[in-house]
Amino acid sequence: SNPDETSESESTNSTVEEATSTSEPVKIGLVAMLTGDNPLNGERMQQAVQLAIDEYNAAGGILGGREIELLVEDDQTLQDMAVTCVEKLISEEVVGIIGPHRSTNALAVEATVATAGVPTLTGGTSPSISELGNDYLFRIRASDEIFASVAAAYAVDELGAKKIGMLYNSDDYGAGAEKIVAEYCKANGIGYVSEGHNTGDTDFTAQITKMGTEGVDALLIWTHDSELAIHARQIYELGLEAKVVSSPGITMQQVIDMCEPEYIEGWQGVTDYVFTSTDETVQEFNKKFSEKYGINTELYSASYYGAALVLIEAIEAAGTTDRTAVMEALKKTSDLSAPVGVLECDDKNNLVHSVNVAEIINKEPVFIKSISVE
Amino acid sequence: MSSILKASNVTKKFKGLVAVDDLDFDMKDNTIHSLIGPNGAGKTTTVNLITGVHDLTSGSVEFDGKIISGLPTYKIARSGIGRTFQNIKIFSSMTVLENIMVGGHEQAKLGLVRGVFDFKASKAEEKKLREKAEEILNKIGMYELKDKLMKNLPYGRQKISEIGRAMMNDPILILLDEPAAGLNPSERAELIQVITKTHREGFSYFLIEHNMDVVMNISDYITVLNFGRKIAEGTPKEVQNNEEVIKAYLGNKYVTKKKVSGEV
Amino acid sequence: MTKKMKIRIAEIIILLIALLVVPLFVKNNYYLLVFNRILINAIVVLGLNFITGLTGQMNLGMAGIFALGAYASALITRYANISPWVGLLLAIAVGWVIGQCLGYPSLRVKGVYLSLTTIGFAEVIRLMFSNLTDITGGTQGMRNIEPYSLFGFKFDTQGKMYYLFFVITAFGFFIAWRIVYSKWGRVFKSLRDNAEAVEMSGVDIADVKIKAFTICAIYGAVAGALYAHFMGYINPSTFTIDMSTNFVIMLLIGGLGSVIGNIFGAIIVTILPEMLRFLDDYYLITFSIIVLLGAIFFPNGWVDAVVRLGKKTINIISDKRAENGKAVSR
Amino acid sequence: MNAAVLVQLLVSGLAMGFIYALVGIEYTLVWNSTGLLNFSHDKLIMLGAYLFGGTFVLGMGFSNPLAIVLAFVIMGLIGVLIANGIFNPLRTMQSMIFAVMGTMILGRIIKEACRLIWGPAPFAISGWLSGNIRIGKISISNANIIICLVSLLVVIGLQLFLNFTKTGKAMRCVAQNKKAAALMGINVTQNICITTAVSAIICSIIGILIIPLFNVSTTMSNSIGLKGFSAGVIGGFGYLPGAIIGGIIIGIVENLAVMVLPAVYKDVVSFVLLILFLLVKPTGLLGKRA
Amino acid sequence: MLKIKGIDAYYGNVQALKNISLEVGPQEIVSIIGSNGAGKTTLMNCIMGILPVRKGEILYKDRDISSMKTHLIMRSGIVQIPEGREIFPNMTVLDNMEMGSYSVKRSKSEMKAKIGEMYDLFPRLRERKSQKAGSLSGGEQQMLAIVRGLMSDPELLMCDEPSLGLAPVIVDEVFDTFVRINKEKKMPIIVVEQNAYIALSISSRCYVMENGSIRISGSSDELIVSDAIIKAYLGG
Ligand SMILES: Nc1ncnc2c1ncn2[C@@H]1O[C@H](COP(=O)(O)OP(=O)(O)OP(=O)(O)O)[C@@H](O)[C@H]1O
Ligand SMILES: Nc1ncnc2c1ncn2[C@@H]1O[C@H](COP(=O)(O)OP(=O)(O)OP(=O)(O)O)[C@@H](O)[C@H]1O
Ligand SMILES: [Mg+2]
Ligand SMILES: [Mg+2]
Repeated sequence: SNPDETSESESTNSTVEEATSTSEPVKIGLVAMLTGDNPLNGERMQQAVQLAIDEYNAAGGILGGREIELLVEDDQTLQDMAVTCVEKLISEEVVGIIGPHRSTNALAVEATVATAGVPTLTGGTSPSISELGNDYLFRIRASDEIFASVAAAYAVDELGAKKIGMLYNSDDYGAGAEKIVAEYCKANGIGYVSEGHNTGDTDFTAQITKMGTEGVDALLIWTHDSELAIHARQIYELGLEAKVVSSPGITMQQVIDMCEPEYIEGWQGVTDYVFTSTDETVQEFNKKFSEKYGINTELYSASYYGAALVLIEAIEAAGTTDRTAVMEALKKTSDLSAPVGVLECDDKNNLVHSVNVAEIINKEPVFIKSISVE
Repeated sequence: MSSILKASNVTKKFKGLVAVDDLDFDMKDNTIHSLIGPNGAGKTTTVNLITGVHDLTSGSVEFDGKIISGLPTYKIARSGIGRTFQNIKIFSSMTVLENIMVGGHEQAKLGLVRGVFDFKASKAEEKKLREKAEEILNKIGMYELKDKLMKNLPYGRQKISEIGRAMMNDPILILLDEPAAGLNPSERAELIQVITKTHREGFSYFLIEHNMDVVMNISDYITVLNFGRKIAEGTPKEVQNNEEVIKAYLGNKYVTKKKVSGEV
Repeated sequence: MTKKMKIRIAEIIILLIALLVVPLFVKNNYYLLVFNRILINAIVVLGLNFITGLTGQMNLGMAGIFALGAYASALITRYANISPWVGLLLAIAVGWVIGQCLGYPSLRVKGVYLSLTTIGFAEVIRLMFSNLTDITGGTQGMRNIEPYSLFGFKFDTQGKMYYLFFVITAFGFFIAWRIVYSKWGRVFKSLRDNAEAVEMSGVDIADVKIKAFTICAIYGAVAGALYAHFMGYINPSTFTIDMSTNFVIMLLIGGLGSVIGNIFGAIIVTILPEMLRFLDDYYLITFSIIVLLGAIFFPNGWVDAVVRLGKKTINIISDKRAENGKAVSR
Repeated sequence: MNAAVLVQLLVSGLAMGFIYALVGIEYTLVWNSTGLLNFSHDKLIMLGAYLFGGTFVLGMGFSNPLAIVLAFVIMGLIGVLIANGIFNPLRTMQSMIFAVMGTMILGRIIKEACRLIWGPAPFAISGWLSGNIRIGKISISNANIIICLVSLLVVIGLQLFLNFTKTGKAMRCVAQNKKAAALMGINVTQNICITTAVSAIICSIIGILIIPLFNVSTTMSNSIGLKGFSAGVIGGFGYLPGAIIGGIIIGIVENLAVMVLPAVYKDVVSFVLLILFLLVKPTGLLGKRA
Repeated sequence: MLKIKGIDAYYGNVQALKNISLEVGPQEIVSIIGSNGAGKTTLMNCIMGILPVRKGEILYKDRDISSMKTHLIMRSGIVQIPEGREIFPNMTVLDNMEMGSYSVKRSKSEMKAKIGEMYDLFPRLRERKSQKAGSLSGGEQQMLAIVRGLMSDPELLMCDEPSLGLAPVIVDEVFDTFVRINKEKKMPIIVVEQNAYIALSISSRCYVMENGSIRISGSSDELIVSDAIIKAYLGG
């Protein structure tokens, strides 16, 4: 009704059209934590996404020969920074955004991406993300719900646990998993105790000792890299005898490297991704990645490589850089093979539906099996 | 004459050390009363006891007919006592005028909220405060320095400014702790003028000073301390002829000097 | 003096008008978002100025106050299902309470001890919010915090919020200005130099210190409340020591005690890292180095440094002119 | 909970306590001799660990003793740099806020620099002080035992140094009145350099000792920085042995608190303890602050 | 001994000393008087290198010390007893005194003897030897400052208002001591004093400062009877 508004939307439309007709690069944004407390994860994200984009560009680009350009912004793992980065990328007219990683950051940017209508692919694993009903927010890792219930089921069914002890980080990542495991144990009549810790804690004696006195026979640990490594040492030193199933971190080189072999021998980890999997896609990806960067792949690189693949394929499928069209194409994703498994978008915008279990044998994560959940 | 400041059996102990020992004195209204004595005799401690900086070990202090010992410093100040400090205490990063005006903070009654929103009242109040401060600066001969930063003033000026700050709070009694230290003879004369003039206008002074020119010239009455105890009191004439005071405090040279100049 | 004041006031009015029309020209949400963050930060710094700038006590717990404001407003809007404006009032009340509570330790502990107390306070607040999961949603944070609305008009875009925050910040600026340049500001400042002398002037320093802390906390809590409704999502992990430190950096860069400086400090510290983003990996370290050098070389704040530089050049120019004039007359 | 658990908690608390103590000692040293607080101190600890582990052991393959010595040398030099570049210019400014903020910003710079130099990946040094001792059901790691010994040595050494050597006494003078110290013939600038260098070296000692416990990462010392500071305050700031008492108290109280409170409130307990101490007894347990 | 040639010094942009020249011979007591803010303390600070000199030179034993560091100037033998005491408040009286001899090496017994000598000068300090210096009375602090300055056996002593806050009888003693030390140890002394009468009576020569420059200088015997001086500085 407002003449100003119409002319405005027209003008934006025309710029988009213009862009299509010329062979300007297609812009994709990445929000990663390059500084702050978790810079390693951010670096892996960036490396993987860049790798995917380089491959497409080397193969002649997309949408009939257009280059893909990656715009990277650092969110320091802070929520307001994540929002700032997303707004910045939106204003730079990216077609889609990869990241931000943490669930909290994904939740923080959720409203912004919905209003702006820009497809966003996050690796935040909190179950609440799929409850948002946000059409534009996609998830390229399995939900914690899946991870945690697989871990609990694995401990009970395969390891024969009678009483499960859970050590979890009190942030949304660990606390979310804790809730699921607690429900699982209650539903299945399994004994259960849990103790939390905060990010940055360095001494878990009290929690571990408590697990010992409670007599748990399987231990679930849900926390971030450095806390996980310290847990491994202290569990070993305190002589707690229990089977351990851990959050994905334990399958990652950087965590394994921080432990002496005996600390984690025989630990199991549930993860999106194990680079020792015999799966062809995984092997190929690991080869490409380690050739370029000289390191093995882990879940951040694998997940976000997958994210880049889906987004680029969706743009290609949509045949345009129009964000809504890309969003719709993303929703139609199916049967796309990526290192983290076969990607298929469900009605809650989840793309990944399987998790792997790996066992650490002599500091090497050995792929045991892949479990699919519908 | 009624008494304005009265100390009865005032004692102060620092751990083992008795700094003020059973001190009694009675300062009359509208006088200049001096407290002298050797270094470490307990003079500054006495002033700190009067103003509530230290708690009394025993005894009591009475001001204007009311017991003030035990009250917090700010209440004592509000009851009408101002003071200066031996080791100057100034607001070094503020201007001279601001320094003086802080002294009048309590006199300006406007609260925070009204101060923000009532433009007229706050402006009027500020103006009143400023004018009063300027008037006082005039009195102590520092008007020209009013916009200078306090820390850039020489020591002597900083000392005198403290008297001005004390006056802002409309005290009846001002306690001066060695005001003349660091002043040269002509400046000292100025100081004496400031004190005597304001004394005539109604301020009473309780004075600690090592400079006998100042003390003997302007005091109405003198109390002498040594090792925390009162060893003598009386008019300047009486005190400077007291054998014990001469021995403990004034020294023989003082007597000879006085003799030479024929004042005794 | 009065003439100077008039020029100042004129300057401020021009600045206000310029800032008011910003959204008419800036259509970029990113810029508006950064402006909004500046406005919120500015409110915090205006408050912090009373404690750290004027009375000279190091408050490193601003993030805790900010968090309390944010959560108070978000929680009451959520659970009592009432307008965020009531949340804002609650934040003011909360600020008042914190001020009274934090003011008390400031009577007993000074200097670095106080900064430590305030850090401890902020950490305790943060950990409480993270772990009181049932009420605050814990580390999941609180989502869908309603935006402000007025007579049915919703402040739900960056542009609209800009106006709202602008008005509130301007009001906050006005109050801060009035207080700082009144007898209260003067007595706050004098406390920094020598508390005993202030007390001897009949001032109840306990009362004054608590007043300063209360003003500071109210500003902090109000800013926190605005932040909650601005972001729509809050999470305890935002309110860290790093955040408190940032506020103090803003204060330093603006210049301790200067109200206009507060605003510029907030502007510089919020915008500078954004402007340095082109340096990629090096942007944060560059920013920190710039700030450190600033603290060493412009101890009175950048605003003061610029003003001085300006005056110097004007002086040089006018000197030159005078010389030229002389030369001509000769 | 049985007795063995209690003893285990006490022992681990004691072990953590000594780490806090060592950190507190270092804070106290700088405070005593420069009148400044070094808030970049946790980052210096991290830097020490990176230099030792990242550069000298893993990067250059030196033997551990050589690596330690080299780390000390470099950290000492960095200390001198900090003294000249930051402490000396900032200490004379109108407010101590500048010095505090200066060191805080310095901490950020060090953190970023470490990330840029050594990369974002955390790492461990295999075999370095690892292993633990078990006595019955009680376990304590070797690193912790060494930390206890070292902190005692450091306290005794510093105490002797400060009270019985001229340089040590000069440090105290410099902290109290720099102008007068210069008038006594004390080289103030040099003195501050020495202090900062010594404190940087102590930081690297801490960093090197905690590697087996926390590994090397940019966040390795985040929690111990503040707790160490609290240890200093609780024990009585300015009094070195106090830091040990304070550290032990925090370590034990926060571990025992887990018996009655959820473990996530561990940090809350230590900060509440700190605030209570500041309010009730600001001089600390053993302090005699003027 | 000490020769100052035309020095200028500034606080920021404000010139505090203007072309000051001054001389102190061996074994001489020189006094400097002048009103508040004349620049006396500033001059002392310039000699000690606390405030940088912009122009001119300061020769001590024919060596230019105008750009030397404070502690080196002190070690070359010049000791300043600073205005406002500047003691170390948190150290004991004894520690303060020991710090006074930081720059000289002494054996334990020599140190003890020296400290004993100083206690004899001010017996009050002996009574207070293990008290924190910060809690001393003003005059006691002044005594401590004087004693601390004497501890290092200076070759040239500069006292900035040594009589500040001292009781009359002590003031007399202090100046007697200065005269005695000057005679016994042949130590030149510069005294800055507000108490112009005493200053003039113990010194051989005197400089009168005003607004950052030296206005009058001459022998003390002459100045003490000069009308201008009596009027301005002796309260005549
Ligand atoms: N806080 C304290 N602790 C211990 N002793 C103290 C304290 N304050 C003062 N004293 C001692 O009490 C005595 C009296 O001190 P006071 O300052 O009252 O002396 P005074 O008469 O003012 O001397 P002066 O003329 O030198 O200023 C001194 O010997 C001093 O050392
Ligand atoms: N730190 C400073 N910054 C700026 N100006 C200063 C500073 N210190 C002193 N001044 C100014 O320098 C001038 C000389 O001061 P100085 O202290 O040398 O005087 P003085 O003769 O020692 O006086 P007094 O007898 O009071 O000690 C004074 O006008 C004073 O205002
Ligand atoms: Mg006294
Ligand atoms: Mg002087």
